Amino acid sequence: MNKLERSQPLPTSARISLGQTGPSIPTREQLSFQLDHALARDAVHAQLEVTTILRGLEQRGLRALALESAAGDRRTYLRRPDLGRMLHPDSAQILQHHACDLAPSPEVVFILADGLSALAVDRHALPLLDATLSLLSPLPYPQGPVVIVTQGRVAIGDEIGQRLGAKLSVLLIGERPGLSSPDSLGVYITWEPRAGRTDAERNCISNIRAEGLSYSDAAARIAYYLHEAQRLQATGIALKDPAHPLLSTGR
Amino acid sequence: MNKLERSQPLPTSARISLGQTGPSIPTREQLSFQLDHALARDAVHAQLEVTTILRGLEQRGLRALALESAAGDRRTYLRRPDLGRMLHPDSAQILQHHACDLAPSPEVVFILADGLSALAVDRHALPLLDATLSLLSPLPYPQGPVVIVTQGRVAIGDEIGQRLGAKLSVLLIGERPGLSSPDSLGVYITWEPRAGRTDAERNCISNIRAEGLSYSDAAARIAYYLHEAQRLQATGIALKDPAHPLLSTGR
Amino acid sequence: MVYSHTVRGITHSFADLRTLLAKASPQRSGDELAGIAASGSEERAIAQMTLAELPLRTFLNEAVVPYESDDVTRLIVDTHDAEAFAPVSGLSVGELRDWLLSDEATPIRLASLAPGLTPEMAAAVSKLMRAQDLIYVARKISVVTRFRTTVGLPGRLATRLQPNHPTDDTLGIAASILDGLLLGSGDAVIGINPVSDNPQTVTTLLRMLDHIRQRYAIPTQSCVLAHITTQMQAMKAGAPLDLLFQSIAGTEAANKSFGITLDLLAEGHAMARELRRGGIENECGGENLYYFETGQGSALSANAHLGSGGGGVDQQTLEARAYAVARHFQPFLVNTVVGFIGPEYLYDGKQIQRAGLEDHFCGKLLGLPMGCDICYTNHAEADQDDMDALLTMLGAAGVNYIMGVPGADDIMLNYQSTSFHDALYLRRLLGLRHAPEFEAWLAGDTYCELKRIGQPSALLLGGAL
Amino acid sequence: MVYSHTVRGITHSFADLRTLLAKASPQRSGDELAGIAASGSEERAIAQMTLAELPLRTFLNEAVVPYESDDVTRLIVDTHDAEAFAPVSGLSVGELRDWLLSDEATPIRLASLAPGLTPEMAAAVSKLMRAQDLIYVARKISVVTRFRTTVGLPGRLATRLQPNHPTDDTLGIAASILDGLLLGSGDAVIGINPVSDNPQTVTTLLRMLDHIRQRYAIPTQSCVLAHITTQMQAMKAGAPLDLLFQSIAGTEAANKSFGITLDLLAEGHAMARELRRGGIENECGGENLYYFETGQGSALSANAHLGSGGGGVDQQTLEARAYAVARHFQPFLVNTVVGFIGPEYLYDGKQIQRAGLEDHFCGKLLGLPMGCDICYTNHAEADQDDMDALLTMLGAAGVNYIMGVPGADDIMLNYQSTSFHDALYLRRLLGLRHAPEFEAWLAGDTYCELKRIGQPSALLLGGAL
Ligand code: B12
Ligand code: B12
Repeated sequence: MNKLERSQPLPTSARISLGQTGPSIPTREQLSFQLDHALARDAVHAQLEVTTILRGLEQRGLRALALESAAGDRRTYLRRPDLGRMLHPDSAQILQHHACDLAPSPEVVFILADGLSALAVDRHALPLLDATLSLLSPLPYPQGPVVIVTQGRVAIGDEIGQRLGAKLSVLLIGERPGLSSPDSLGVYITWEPRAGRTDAERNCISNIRAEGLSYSDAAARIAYYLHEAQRLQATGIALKDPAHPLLSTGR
Repeated sequence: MNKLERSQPLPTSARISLGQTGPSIPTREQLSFQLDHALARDAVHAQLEVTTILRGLEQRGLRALALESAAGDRRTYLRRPDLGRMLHPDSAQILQHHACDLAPSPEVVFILADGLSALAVDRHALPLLDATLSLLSPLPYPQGPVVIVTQGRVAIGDEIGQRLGAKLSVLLIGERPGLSSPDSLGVYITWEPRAGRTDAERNCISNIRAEGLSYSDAAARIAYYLHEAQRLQATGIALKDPAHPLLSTGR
Repeated sequence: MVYSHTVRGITHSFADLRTLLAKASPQRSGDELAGIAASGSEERAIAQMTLAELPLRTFLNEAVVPYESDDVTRLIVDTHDAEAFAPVSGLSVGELRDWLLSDEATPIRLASLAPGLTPEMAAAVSKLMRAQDLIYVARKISVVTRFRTTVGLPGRLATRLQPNHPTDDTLGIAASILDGLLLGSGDAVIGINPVSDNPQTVTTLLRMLDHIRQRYAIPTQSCVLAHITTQMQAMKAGAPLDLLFQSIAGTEAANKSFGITLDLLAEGHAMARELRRGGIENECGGENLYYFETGQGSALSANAHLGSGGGGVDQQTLEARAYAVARHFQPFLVNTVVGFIGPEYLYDGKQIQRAGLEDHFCGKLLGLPMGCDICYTNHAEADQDDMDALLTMLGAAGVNYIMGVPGADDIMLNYQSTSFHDALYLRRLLGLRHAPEFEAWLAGDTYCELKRIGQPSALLLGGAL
Repeated sequence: MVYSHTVRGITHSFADLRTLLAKASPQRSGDELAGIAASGSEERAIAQMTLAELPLRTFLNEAVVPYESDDVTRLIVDTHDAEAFAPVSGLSVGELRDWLLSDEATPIRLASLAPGLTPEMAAAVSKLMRAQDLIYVARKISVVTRFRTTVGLPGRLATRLQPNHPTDDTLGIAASILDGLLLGSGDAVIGINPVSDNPQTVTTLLRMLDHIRQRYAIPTQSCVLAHITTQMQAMKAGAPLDLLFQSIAGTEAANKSFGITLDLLAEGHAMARELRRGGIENECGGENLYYFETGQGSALSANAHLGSGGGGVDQQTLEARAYAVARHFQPFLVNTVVGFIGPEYLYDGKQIQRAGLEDHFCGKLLGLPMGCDICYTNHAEADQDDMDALLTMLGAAGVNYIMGVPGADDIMLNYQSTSFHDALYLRRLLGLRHAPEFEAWLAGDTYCELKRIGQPSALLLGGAL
């Protein structure tokens, strides 16, 4: 059996150095994989702690709104991404109502969507929001209410941004749970979020979690993108990730 | 390609002489197989024409009772054979009621159960019953009501026979639909039908349909079994099929 | 005994071996029907971890079906070969998986281990194995049996030609036999399921098969799959019986519901042996006489699946126990008719595939000449694509033989099996050859003659029918 | 044009080719989501019968996505090779299936047919084929491409080593690379998906891969799977890029949602060609430069699946159209990432398996060097057993390469692919060998040295990082 020596812990959670029995993965590793799979599958079905998040936002003095997509429940959500990309009529009305009260239209709207991992949002959304807002503070432009949306897909940010007349949306969403990472958060930034935007017209920051990108690195990238988007009046493939925070080599 | 010559139609509906393309079945045969599969799957879900059968029995001057198993619907029936083997409480009560009025207890009870092919019972149960009763006529012993039971399995005959106090049950049931035979009927004959009987304690006559066993042959076998069962006071492995009607060679 | 395991700080317990085995079993509708399945994939994974740590010796001390009340258990315990078991006696179930997959486990060592394993051990380790593990280990094992052909040699695939007919019509049957022979089917056995349960029918059909076999010098064996008692009556009446058939199951009660006992099986075996038929050049004649069929779910279907404490035993473990019955009689062929009964035991293509691989693996591991009837019914959620997947996997796993049914459609048993063509596909894809005796026959003159005759009726000419 | 067919006395009609193809497609959640699937298996079977009778020429006259509004259609129509098509020009779709399976269809004839077939023809015929047909025909076709290794030779299986990391940490990535190399992975490509979409990251990672490759004389090629525009910026900055990567789809609109056009792909190709890297002894360097990824459902997921009359096109046909984009650029590798997106397009293991076999078959038939990322996500109804089935079937079908991910768990992309071990299993089971150059390297001294080093950090030593 070829095995990596592990004199020092490696900066990776990859399943390396599993050993071999014949051509195969040894029983111990095989079974822990099976358990992780069971847990990851359950993670998909976790519910967002909306009230806790609302309370957290309130404590921070941020206006907030809790909405729902048209998907209704998890079963439907999984099979009908189209419904996860649009607001439930009731939610759309609430938002419309809210938008009328907003003058001027916000420059940026932050959106928290459960996506495929409510856990990711439960754990990382508020700390990341804190890190981001502290970088941006004082906010040089009006910010809309923080919108929480359940059973949401990435593109639901377009409808929300449009209804609020926002110039930019920053959507924090739970990425699909991995076998070893049930709580990975992604951020999607869209200039002039409007229904019909393609993914080529947004930028993405991914893998925000303990073993992934840190809050401060992620916040720095968000700030960079917001700045550049306003300069270029665009997001998407024309706009690349900042070079710094540079790649870490080791840690 | 090796192909059988078919100078005269063969006495088989088997899918022989399909031809070959490379190692495989030619497209035409492959697609008709697919269509037959779709139709056979639908056949499983057909509903028994209970009123038509009841009317037919009435016309013949036979007392009849329509009951239901505990399985309720087809979906449940397919997953819960245990429920298909027992009467629904309401049906059990009806039957119990009926049994009290019967004196003396019947020697034989005929039961028609949809089983896995309602179509088989719709098509063949009454003609087979006619053929059988005409062979047995005049009936030398009291006969119970003809019991129709939906969502029934073979062993439900044991509960029915027991509740009626019958000495013998003759259960006509739809066999699972085949790709080319959606309407095959089976007959199961049980001496002293009582809950807990095993299949080793019954006899079976199978494949009653146009391409299979004829009504008259099947009726002759039923009559033989009834006769022998009364002589031996048993059914099951001790009792073998009659040698005649002999094997057909050709037709 | 209670079995516990602590995962990430939480301790999980399973009341007894029977329960642990059931909860560790991959999902299947039959275990759900019996109310003994794991509640979900997390509980299943934890049960598997618990099972992995269980010493194999445990199985020698705790029976899943009581010794006192079940003759299959008695057979298993009383015939256990401690010497063969010795090399793995110190291992846990999980370590047995590791060992089986390792290069230590050579074909020879695997073969000599077989009598040392109980069916419950085989079932247990299979529950920890992925599909690829079941394929890979099975492939290492070859179980070779002989009658007129040699079946199970590495790189070979045989087929049972299954020419059933809804009225046992001899000409109809002959048509299917001819079709099959022309497509190279039949080296494992030509086996007819008779629709009528009658000794005379059995005798007539056996005579017909024997006539065809002799007339065209076909190196194969015949079988008529009536109840064993019917076949025994036919033997008494002088029927030329090659292989003796019976369906068997994993508990005494289930066998009883099939109308058989171990004694009856022994009696039938002795009778068939007396006939002294077959045998490769008569050297081994009489050693491999039985053709057994099994399939997950048959015990539960007869409400005969109960074990220790009156609770249900999972259907895969019971299936492996049926193999203990089989191996006692050194069968020529064992066939797991995997998707035959219906969705109440194996719900869909996925469950059928998994069960087929498990059965093939467990059977081989226990030393049996396993074939598989890769099949489904029209009330199950399965289709030809599912069968192709299982067919291809079992081919790669080295299955001894598969079925050959005209166009895959059994017009009497009402289910879909593998067609003559399916075997052609598998042979070409994986370079698998016929049983050697049959291969030689296919290249010879009588086969050419057969190809020329064209008419099924010619097969019957001169027969004493 | 309306297409009709009469079955058992009843005439069934389908509004146009697009509708007919969708209704004839095997069941899949994506087509149900799009509202274009057959209503049940009876309608599906009838659509298949109708499709079987359709002359192949029909596809040259009726576009499923309009020529005027879609550059993929224009590419297909404008580059169609009428001469190559000639041998089958008189056949119907059903007859094409018969021909493909027949012994007439030799590897050489199949290869020369490729440019004569449109993706829609390939998709159509695949819809009439069982899993075994898809396997058997694909197995007859070999598509060989070359960079530093030769991939796609019969009897060979290569792997992409995929050492992703959630922060692009070089040491973390090196650890996965070393693990993979020690298990014999990486002869198709060592390809990293970077988490950050930044030209400098891409450059750093490409330098690192190039360093390791040169230091240990590994005959392979590297790739960093950022957006093509990011890779192009990296090339401008002097990054040592071997293979150019891009995800592609089957409609102009879907490609637009990916931020690409055919022109951009051509531009990138020209840039990469300029680098004049790789090439077996420099003979064929520069011919096979692209690494493309595809997967059923990506067009629908971008709401870019609409065709003639504004109606939806089925996802399998659109997938085959992506192969038309791919073959225009003579890629080194094409990878269908079959279960990657999720259950809304391929619901469960069964649908993933079927799609994987279809994609591999259609790609090969169209002349592409197909690999498959045999994979699933945690929100789909699938597990390792399903992957083992697809793995075994694709191995038997002669897939050019599969993925190698540590323990099958991609810790950045969050899905399960095939592990390094899975390739070992498949190689042993089916006797498949590495790409010849890599095979030689595995037997040589530098590989021994690599085995000794033990520490991933050693891989990075001396690198310009
Ligand atoms: C499915 C099946 C089985 C299954 C039954 C399990 C189950 N849950 O269904 C299994 C594989 C266990 C089985 C076993 C046997 N079967 Co069976 N089986 C069938 C089959 C293919 C379909 C039956 C059906 O559709 N039933 C309708 C549904 C609605 O009934 P059910 O309540 O769900 O299921 C019950 C019946 O199927 C019954 N049953 C099944 N087989 C037999 C056989 C006999 C003799 C009896 C009395 C009852 C019986 O047992 C089930 C549970 O109670 C028929 C062929 C056909 N075309 O019908 C052969 C068939 C009925 N079986 C047959 C035989 C010979 C046997 C065996 C005796 C073979 C053997 N040598 O061991 C064994 C043992 C039977 C027993 N005594 O228990 C013969 C009967 C011939 C005859 N005239 O007596 C048939 C006609 C097939 C054949 N020609 O070979 N069988
Ligand atoms: C699934 C997925 C895809 C799917 C999306 C289809 C779908 N319906 O989900 C497919 C295969 C089509 C895809 C394609 C690409 N992807 Co992608 N994808 C992912 C993945 C694995 C999961 C995303 C997720 O969980 N979303 C959450 C759910 C709830 O969102 P959703 O609304 O259901 O799905 C939307 C998002 O997934 C979004 N999306 C997916 N990928 C990308 C990439 C970019 C740049 C953007 C803006 C949006 C986007 O598109 C979906 C439909 O709107 C992530 C990795 C990760 N850990 O998150 C990479 C990831 C987001 N993709 C990535 C890349 C690079 C791409 C490509 C640009 C690759 C290429 N060179 O072509 C293409 C094109 C993307 C585009 N512009 O459309 C990178 C982004 C890197 C970055 N920082 O910009 C990631 C992080 C993976 C990686 N490191 O390589 N992807």
